[in-house]
Amino acid sequence: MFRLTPQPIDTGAARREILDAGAGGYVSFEGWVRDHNEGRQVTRLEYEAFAELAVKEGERILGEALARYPVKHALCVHRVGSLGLADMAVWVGVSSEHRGEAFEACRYIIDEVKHRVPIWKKEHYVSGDSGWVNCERCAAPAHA
Amino acid sequence: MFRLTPQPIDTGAARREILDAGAGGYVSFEGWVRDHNEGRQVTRLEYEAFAELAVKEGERILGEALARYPVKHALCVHRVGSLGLADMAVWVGVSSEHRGEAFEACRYIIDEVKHRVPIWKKEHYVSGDSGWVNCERCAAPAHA
Amino acid sequence: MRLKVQYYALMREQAGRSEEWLETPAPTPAKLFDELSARYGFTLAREQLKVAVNSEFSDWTRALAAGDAVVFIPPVAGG
Amino acid sequence: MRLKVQYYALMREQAGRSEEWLETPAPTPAKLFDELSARYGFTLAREQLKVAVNSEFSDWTRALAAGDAVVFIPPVAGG
Repeated sequence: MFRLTPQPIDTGAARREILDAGAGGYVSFEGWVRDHNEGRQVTRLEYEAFAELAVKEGERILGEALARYPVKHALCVHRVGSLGLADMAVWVGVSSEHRGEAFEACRYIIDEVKHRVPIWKKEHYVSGDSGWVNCERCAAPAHA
Repeated sequence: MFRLTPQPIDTGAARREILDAGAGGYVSFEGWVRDHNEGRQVTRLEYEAFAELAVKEGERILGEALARYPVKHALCVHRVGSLGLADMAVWVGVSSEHRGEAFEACRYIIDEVKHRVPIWKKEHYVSGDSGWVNCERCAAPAHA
Repeated sequence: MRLKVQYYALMREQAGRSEEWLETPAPTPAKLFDELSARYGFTLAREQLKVAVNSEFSDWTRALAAGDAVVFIPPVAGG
Repeated sequence: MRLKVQYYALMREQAGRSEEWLETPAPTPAKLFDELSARYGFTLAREQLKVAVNSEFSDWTRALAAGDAVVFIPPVAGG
């Protein structure tokens, strides 16, 4: 299941959703807001999602992971709204009978989520300006 | 750092030890007691460690991971004593600037810990008997 | 033809709105984008975007129908 | 020569003890293992084990010294 939330992600609750007595391994990934990106000092981030399609595409990715890797359960929660340094932006958890598949499925999910799910982030910098990540060149007509 | 504990692993506290405002990604692995192994129904496990060497070898593995992969922090906690189904036997956490290295380092650590650290587990089965994992053939002279 | 367009992220800032209903002769998302890009001065080229119609990814050449909801999707950056 | 031997897991069960001090003529861990295997009937062959001396992995052919602490390490199964 893929979820968006404007609240801090409750990893304990998310983890409990994918606990399974038949699973021997569990891998989770957390994406945190870094204090820097591409050489610039970041103070906070804003995440914005096209919610309806984000959930659809996120669910597709989880379905692909479950079909590709023999894992038990997979869950991804993505935060939206304003986040400060070290806040958690995304959480992925996978439980599996064997650990190899759990690592592979978890990595597949976060890689695909980052590339395919319509979520955007705007970085605010110490210098006072801001920019949409992956759109820097496009955002400034002078650079086009 | 590598630690052994007879108490349930406090993943929240362990995670806080490796939080880092310069890290953008965090990968963790948890090994849970499964209700079955190699076709037999398991009821509980006992973990036993050669503590002094286990900690030394665990620390070496973490040092190797930090040298091999450009990650920020790595920590492993292994439980010892009697564990029930779904209890957590081992926890590994890695924080990193980029997620790829965090996945690779975490996987390296758990793979090496399982192969090199002197910790043993005895499975107790529904049928009432028990066996040391990886020593089954050796444990029964009749099979030698 | 009357359509709904929703804007997100950079597109929202450049359009100055989150959504709008508009009357357009554009038969496809591609033509609609050209029309709106001329109006709002989008800095992203069409080749840098994806498009969704009625909350599902779509071809740029799909035939639009009255009442469709169109979203231009700039490069994503989740995680 | 007086040595300490510590036993873990299957070795502990088969030796019936966690540790012991013993007097031995064995010059190496390999010879010490053969001696103790004959005494306790270990079901693991030496090739299946590793050995530690003074809490560090060791060669089987290292020269033992009085006071050394030896541990025979059966196949591990952490995690």
